[in-house]
Amino acid sequence: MSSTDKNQTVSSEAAPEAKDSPASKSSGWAVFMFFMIGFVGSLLAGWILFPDLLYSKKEQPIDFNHAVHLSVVYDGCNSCHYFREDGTFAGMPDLNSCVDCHMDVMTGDPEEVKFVEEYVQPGIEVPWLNHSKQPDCVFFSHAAHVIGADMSCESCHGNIGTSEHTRTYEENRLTGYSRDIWGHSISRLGSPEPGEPRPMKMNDCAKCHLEETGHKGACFQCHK
Amino acid sequence: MKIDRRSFLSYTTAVVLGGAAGSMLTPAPWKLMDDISIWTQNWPWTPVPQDGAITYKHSVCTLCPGGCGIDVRLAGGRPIKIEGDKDHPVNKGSLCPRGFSALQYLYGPARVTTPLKREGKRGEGKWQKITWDEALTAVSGKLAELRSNGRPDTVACISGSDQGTIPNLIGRFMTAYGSPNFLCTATAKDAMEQAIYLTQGRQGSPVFDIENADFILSFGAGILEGWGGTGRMLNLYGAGKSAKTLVQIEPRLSDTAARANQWISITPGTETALALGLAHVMVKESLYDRQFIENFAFGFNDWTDDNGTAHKGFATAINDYPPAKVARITGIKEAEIPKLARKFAKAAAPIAVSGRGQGLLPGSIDESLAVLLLNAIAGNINKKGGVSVLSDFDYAKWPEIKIDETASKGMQQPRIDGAGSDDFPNTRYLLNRLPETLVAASGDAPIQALLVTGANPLYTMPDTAAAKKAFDRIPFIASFSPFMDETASYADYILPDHTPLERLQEVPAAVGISRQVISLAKPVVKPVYETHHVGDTFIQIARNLGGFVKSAFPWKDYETFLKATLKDHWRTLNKKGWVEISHDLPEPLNYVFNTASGKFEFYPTARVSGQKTIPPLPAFTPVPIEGDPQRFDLVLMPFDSIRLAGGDVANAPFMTKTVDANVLLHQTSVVEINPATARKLGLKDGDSVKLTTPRGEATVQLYFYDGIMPGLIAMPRGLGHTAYSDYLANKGTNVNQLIGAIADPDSGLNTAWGIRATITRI
Amino acid sequence: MKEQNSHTNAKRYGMVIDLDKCTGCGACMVACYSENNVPFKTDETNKLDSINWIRVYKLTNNKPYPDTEICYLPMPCMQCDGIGKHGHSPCVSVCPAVATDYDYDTGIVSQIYTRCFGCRYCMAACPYHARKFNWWDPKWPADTEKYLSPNVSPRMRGVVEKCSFCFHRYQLAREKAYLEKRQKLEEQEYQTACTQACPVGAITFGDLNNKDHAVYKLKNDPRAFRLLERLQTNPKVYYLTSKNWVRRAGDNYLAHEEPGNITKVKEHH
Amino acid sequence: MFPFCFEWSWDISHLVFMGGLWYALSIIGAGMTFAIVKSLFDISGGHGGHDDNHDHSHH
Amino acid sequence: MNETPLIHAGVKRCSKWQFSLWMAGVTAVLLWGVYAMFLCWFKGLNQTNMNDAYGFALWIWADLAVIALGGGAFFSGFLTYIVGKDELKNIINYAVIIGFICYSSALLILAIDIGQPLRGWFIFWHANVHSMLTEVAFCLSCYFAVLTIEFIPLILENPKLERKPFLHHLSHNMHGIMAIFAATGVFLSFFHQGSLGGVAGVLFGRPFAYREHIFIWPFTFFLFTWSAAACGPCFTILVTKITEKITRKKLVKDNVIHLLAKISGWMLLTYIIAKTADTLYWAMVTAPNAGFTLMDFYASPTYNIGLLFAEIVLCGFIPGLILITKRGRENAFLLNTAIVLAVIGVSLNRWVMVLQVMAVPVFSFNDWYTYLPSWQEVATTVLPVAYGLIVISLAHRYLPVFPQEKELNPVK
Repeated sequence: MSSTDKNQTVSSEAAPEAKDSPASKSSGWAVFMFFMIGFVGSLLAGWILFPDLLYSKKEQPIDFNHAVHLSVVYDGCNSCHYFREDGTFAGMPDLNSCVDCHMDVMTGDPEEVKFVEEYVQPGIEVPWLNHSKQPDCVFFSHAAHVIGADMSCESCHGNIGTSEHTRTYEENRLTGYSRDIWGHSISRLGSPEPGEPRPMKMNDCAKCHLEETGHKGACFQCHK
Repeated sequence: MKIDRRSFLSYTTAVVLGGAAGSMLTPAPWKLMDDISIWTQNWPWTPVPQDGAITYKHSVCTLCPGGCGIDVRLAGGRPIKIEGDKDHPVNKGSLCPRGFSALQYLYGPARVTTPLKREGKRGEGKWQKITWDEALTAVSGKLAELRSNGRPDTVACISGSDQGTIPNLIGRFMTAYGSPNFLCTATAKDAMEQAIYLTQGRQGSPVFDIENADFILSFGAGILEGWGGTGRMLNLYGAGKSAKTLVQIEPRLSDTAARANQWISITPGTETALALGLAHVMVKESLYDRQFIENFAFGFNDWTDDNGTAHKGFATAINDYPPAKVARITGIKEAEIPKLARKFAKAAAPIAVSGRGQGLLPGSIDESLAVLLLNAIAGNINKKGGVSVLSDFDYAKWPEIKIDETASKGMQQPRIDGAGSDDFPNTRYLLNRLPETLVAASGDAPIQALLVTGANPLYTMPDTAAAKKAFDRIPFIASFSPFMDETASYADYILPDHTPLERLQEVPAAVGISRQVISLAKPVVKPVYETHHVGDTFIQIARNLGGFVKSAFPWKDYETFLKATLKDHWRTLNKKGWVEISHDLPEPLNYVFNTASGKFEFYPTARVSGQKTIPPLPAFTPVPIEGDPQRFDLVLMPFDSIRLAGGDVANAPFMTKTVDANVLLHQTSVVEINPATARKLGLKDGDSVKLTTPRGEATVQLYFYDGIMPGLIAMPRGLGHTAYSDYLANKGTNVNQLIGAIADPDSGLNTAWGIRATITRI
Repeated sequence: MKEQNSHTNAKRYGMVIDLDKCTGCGACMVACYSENNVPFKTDETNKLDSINWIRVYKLTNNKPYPDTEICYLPMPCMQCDGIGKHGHSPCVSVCPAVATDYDYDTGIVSQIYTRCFGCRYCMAACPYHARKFNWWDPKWPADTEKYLSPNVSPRMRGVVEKCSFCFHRYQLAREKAYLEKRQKLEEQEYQTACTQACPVGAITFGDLNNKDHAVYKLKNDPRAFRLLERLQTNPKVYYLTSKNWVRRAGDNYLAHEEPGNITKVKEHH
Repeated sequence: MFPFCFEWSWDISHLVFMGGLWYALSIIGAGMTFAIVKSLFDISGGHGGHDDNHDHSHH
Repeated sequence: MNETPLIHAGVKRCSKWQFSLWMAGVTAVLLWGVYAMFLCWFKGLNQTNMNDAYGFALWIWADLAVIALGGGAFFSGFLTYIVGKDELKNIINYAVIIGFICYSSALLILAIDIGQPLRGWFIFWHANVHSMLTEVAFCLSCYFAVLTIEFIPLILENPKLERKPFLHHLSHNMHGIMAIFAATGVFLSFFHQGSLGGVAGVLFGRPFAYREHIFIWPFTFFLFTWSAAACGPCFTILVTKITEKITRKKLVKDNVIHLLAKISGWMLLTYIIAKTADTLYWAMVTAPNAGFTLMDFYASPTYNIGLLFAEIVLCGFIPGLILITKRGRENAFLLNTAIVLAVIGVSLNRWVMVLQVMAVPVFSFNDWYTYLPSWQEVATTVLPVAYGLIVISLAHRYLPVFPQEKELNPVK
């Protein structure tokens, strides 16, 4: 609120500029047009360009064929992605899990040859890119979900077991995490197709927990 | 349309506004907000520890002689935590702060990561990284040179311990090489060992069976602060097995005294008088073990020798210590003395123990004898809940060493420290005498090359400044320390050993425990840096030297040597981690003594030897402490804290972190003083003062502590390092720097429990 | 913050520390540093900027020599239940960003470092000084980073941290229970690092609501008391002492008051 | 602060507190939008000056 | 027409050189503060002398103090627009500017004070509605927005800006709905001033701060709002007086000042009576229940009972009584004394409610905690002062802040 009561004393010498300048007269439509240019432009940029720029694309070091492996192991996903005796989940298998079969090249598949030559023989762990990797502060209990709540692997990870090739790994340039965590849909509207991996943000956890257990859960349930 | 400046501005504004409005309807701002949020929550410089399967490896802690069993927790093969091994017979799961910090000895800025050669002046801290070949060649070359000059005895080795295969391997090396100068840090154990030898004629480690005692009379032993193996003692205390009744006698309310059933404050240095005074009461009131005395004791009563000379017995000699006199000497109330004596004598399983604090100071033979004899009149020798001796485990059945002439000549030279000489016939090592001998020698220094392993004499020796000066006379110093300790930083070459968690070694016995428990410390990780097992290093040097020295070491490496040594035990040790060997003899056989009289000698005849005129019966002679009482009105007394490592192994950062501000404040040591004493001097709590002793001075801060006898200043051991890393160096004062050694006339061992001092306000 | 309704089997983990036994050795502190990736600096002597999840205080009875007595007092986070219903711990309600929370399943007060933005209001609220601020970015020099535990996330500069009763051990114990299709945890399956480390067994840990756990009985020992009970913080850490001066030091009393005579603040179950 | 935030719950505290907040924010937002839009309209709406007769006159 | 002056016609301002010199001096101080601010941001809060016992220190005091002192804006607004005290329109501009400076400073200090500034927005996004600090942050930010909105039209009255048609209209249109903004501001201020009181009052672990029963709600809230309403206008008067002194001219007529002083006086007096009641209950009931006597809280050399006397009697009752009496407030010396005391009083109260809370040991075995701010803290606290001086100088030079200036100082 500034001084509006100037009636008693001084009046300003300054006056607004002449109001009938041609530029201001003709600008109405033009201004609107420019506004719309900005509006539509940013819509296009935000929906199309932005997701592309946000993620860098990487390929897995080996084009792994889940389908083939699943057909020869006895215990489904659990054969390689197993629970340790203490109930913790082993996650990505290390070389030890692979060398039983792949000490030497079995099939001659070029990817297998690469695997054996570049990793098995020198004893280097494969730097797999983890689509489900969570930040360090997260404690996720596979046991609670897979054993406790009897959930299938697919219900979160999608039908990865039937894939014949690895997917391109899209890494968020800002956070370093996989695109899968946020969900493939940049808008997070709608739910993922059946068989697609589910997004894994805290709100996704909370949503499911709320539905299944009646509350979102305490912080320490999933944080460490 | 015409675009002038004004309309350009408004069109731009329109585009921007449109863009802003539009972008709000895209995921970009929202997604970015979320991503930035995640970015700010996961700074790239905050470490993310790698996950992996959790496994455990059992081992034994070798950071002190306690021999505690440990469980090392590993994540994906990475050691991440140390815990106490509940199944281990020594500590049953209990562990001290140092044990819990073990990972900070494995990793950390204090480690020497490759062999180093000194550049620049000694102690300057300039090093050149060299290969192991170069380092071994340098040391072997120097040793070969001295040997070829016919002076192998000018090589000395200082070791932190003489127990176990590693020191024995090095000792064997010294013998094969031809030097008698294998020196070891002496502790209270050495004095008690000698007292036991004098009375029983048996060599071995003294043991106090606290496990089976129900009344502990502690003459200043920090039994809850690191004495007798921390893990073991704390476990016993926690299980209610020790300290059913604990009486603590010392001038300062230590953590042990605080937990004791009774704290009796005593004028420091008068413990012998109290022990004899208690014995006096027990004898006068016939509260002694008549059966033991009558059947197994010699010299309790007056006796006459073969020449017809009459000798006073112990019972007569202690007539000199009636309670009134003892009260005067010790400052303890007169009535308290008989009361204490009766309590002690009437307890079911009483035991008296000595060794100030953690027992780092040897102390006088009289004191050890007096305490031992107090146990003896209670009939407390070689039995359950008593004091006995554990023979050194003779697994060292190695092929006999053949030595050449050079070596043989060298071995016949007298030891540099005078241990075992006529002056100190019963003493094994007198490291504290090394500096003066070195300085006193004219011409070439009697030590031309010094090897240091498992010890840090330039920190732990009394009057460290003088020790350093003496070391200046030694032309060649090689350290095998895994850490850049004070001695290593003053060496010419460092050939770094593995750290405890990387090193294979057996622990022959846990200190103080009455059973023989051998444990195996197995490496829990592959060596992190370019270090070599010190055993391997010595085997390699021997090999380089060739000849008989080489042939004394027929083993490929230390591991082979250890396996060969442990023979049958190896399998058990490797699997289970420890073996327990019973040495218990049936009771009457326990009373077989190897003395001249074949009995337990209250009158230790072995004490009479050569020209020395030490009265064999223990007597109280005030241990003189250094300094003119006129000039130095107070007495400085070091004390041991369980949160500070005062010996050869220094503190880990975690331990220093637990230290309270009334012990260390920033760079300054804090000393305890009785408020009454300080007020008399016009000083306030927290004042900065200059503390001066005849040996040196330091700036310290005062902490008013009611629990200390007036007239004393107490300073913790374990501070004031000058080497290692920023986490340890230049923190406080090294109390050893302020105190000189005082040799016991009998044993030559250091007895300096304190020094006169004075403080002046800054 | 919202109270959850269906927790009939809710546990209230708590601790009983026997001050008559504690020797002040500091093993609990070191075990805690190691277990919980607590950082260390070159100078830790200013205890007001030194991160300790459990700190052992040295108390004296202030009597002159030789009647002096000392007592060591280990203080972890008290995991306060607070006034009234559970969860009104002094710190939880004040946190503006829900970075600290009361877990109704276990009674443990959580702290989420990635959520905390370092306003330090919780520290102002906590009378026990259990909460520590990361004034510096933690540094693990010379490979010490390699010994960090993957079970506890390292903190960054500018956030508050505190004792969690080694909650990750509870999480891990639950993993095992899930694998074995159990609902119940045995008393020994979940113990804090300091409890496990105490070489004299002065610390007992367990579910205060569970009759089978040792703490259930110990908390009703005549020697038992809690720190600053009169402030109604309702802590879940109990202490045992046979010395009146120690009990007196654990709270504030007017000159005429005696520790025993103050109406005990009722514990809320 | 939004119903989709993890901390949100439909309880009385949130409704009162956030209700107050959003109420204040809407007033501020609406007020400012009104002022800006009206000003934009005023300058492009053909008659430039404002039609009131307030005392803050300009010649 | 490009020659439109920046300075209003009809007023006299100091020379460009004099002004530049003054601004350069103040800017130097500002830059010192900015340097310290960046140190705190890039190196972290180890740059301060705060510690785990003193988590709230100089900055939080400065925050609470400037918010209390900036309370002149909301209360003058309340009186002007809602109660309808028209005379106050002659000082309301200045009150708004001072409020704007105070609130923007408070936000800046908060941004320096938090350990992870980039996560500061979590307080909004992940709000815990039970926390006093959340309420403070929300209302503070919203009210700052309101103050900005209130300040904008005044800025737009600068002769040069006023020539832009859009800005001219904007200024006019914002004037039109200013009462709504003012009312919103008052609403928000009542809340956050109160919540600031609650910040300390709810700390039941801190017997020095904690209040029980009605003394926590609504009393702690009420006391803070009331004291801000009482002392904020005093600060406005004080700054006005100083400005008059420096510019060597009268800017606001006495009747305006006296009216505001009178209202402040009554506010202050009623506040201090309430505060006394609160103190008595606390000293006689609340604290003893926790095992403390009143003197336990004042047992340090720094924090002695004189502080309580100073806060309640010296800086409470005395200025209050001066201001409510006609003779008192119309005597220049007494008026000046009273407003200075009131300003000190409220600052002291905020100091006590933050720093003494930290200093008082809760455990009998702990000592009083001591704290001395580091230069970085001092510099960042001085920063807002320099910033305020700059804003005031610019505003006074280029904006029609004091409607009565031309009348009181006719230019020949």
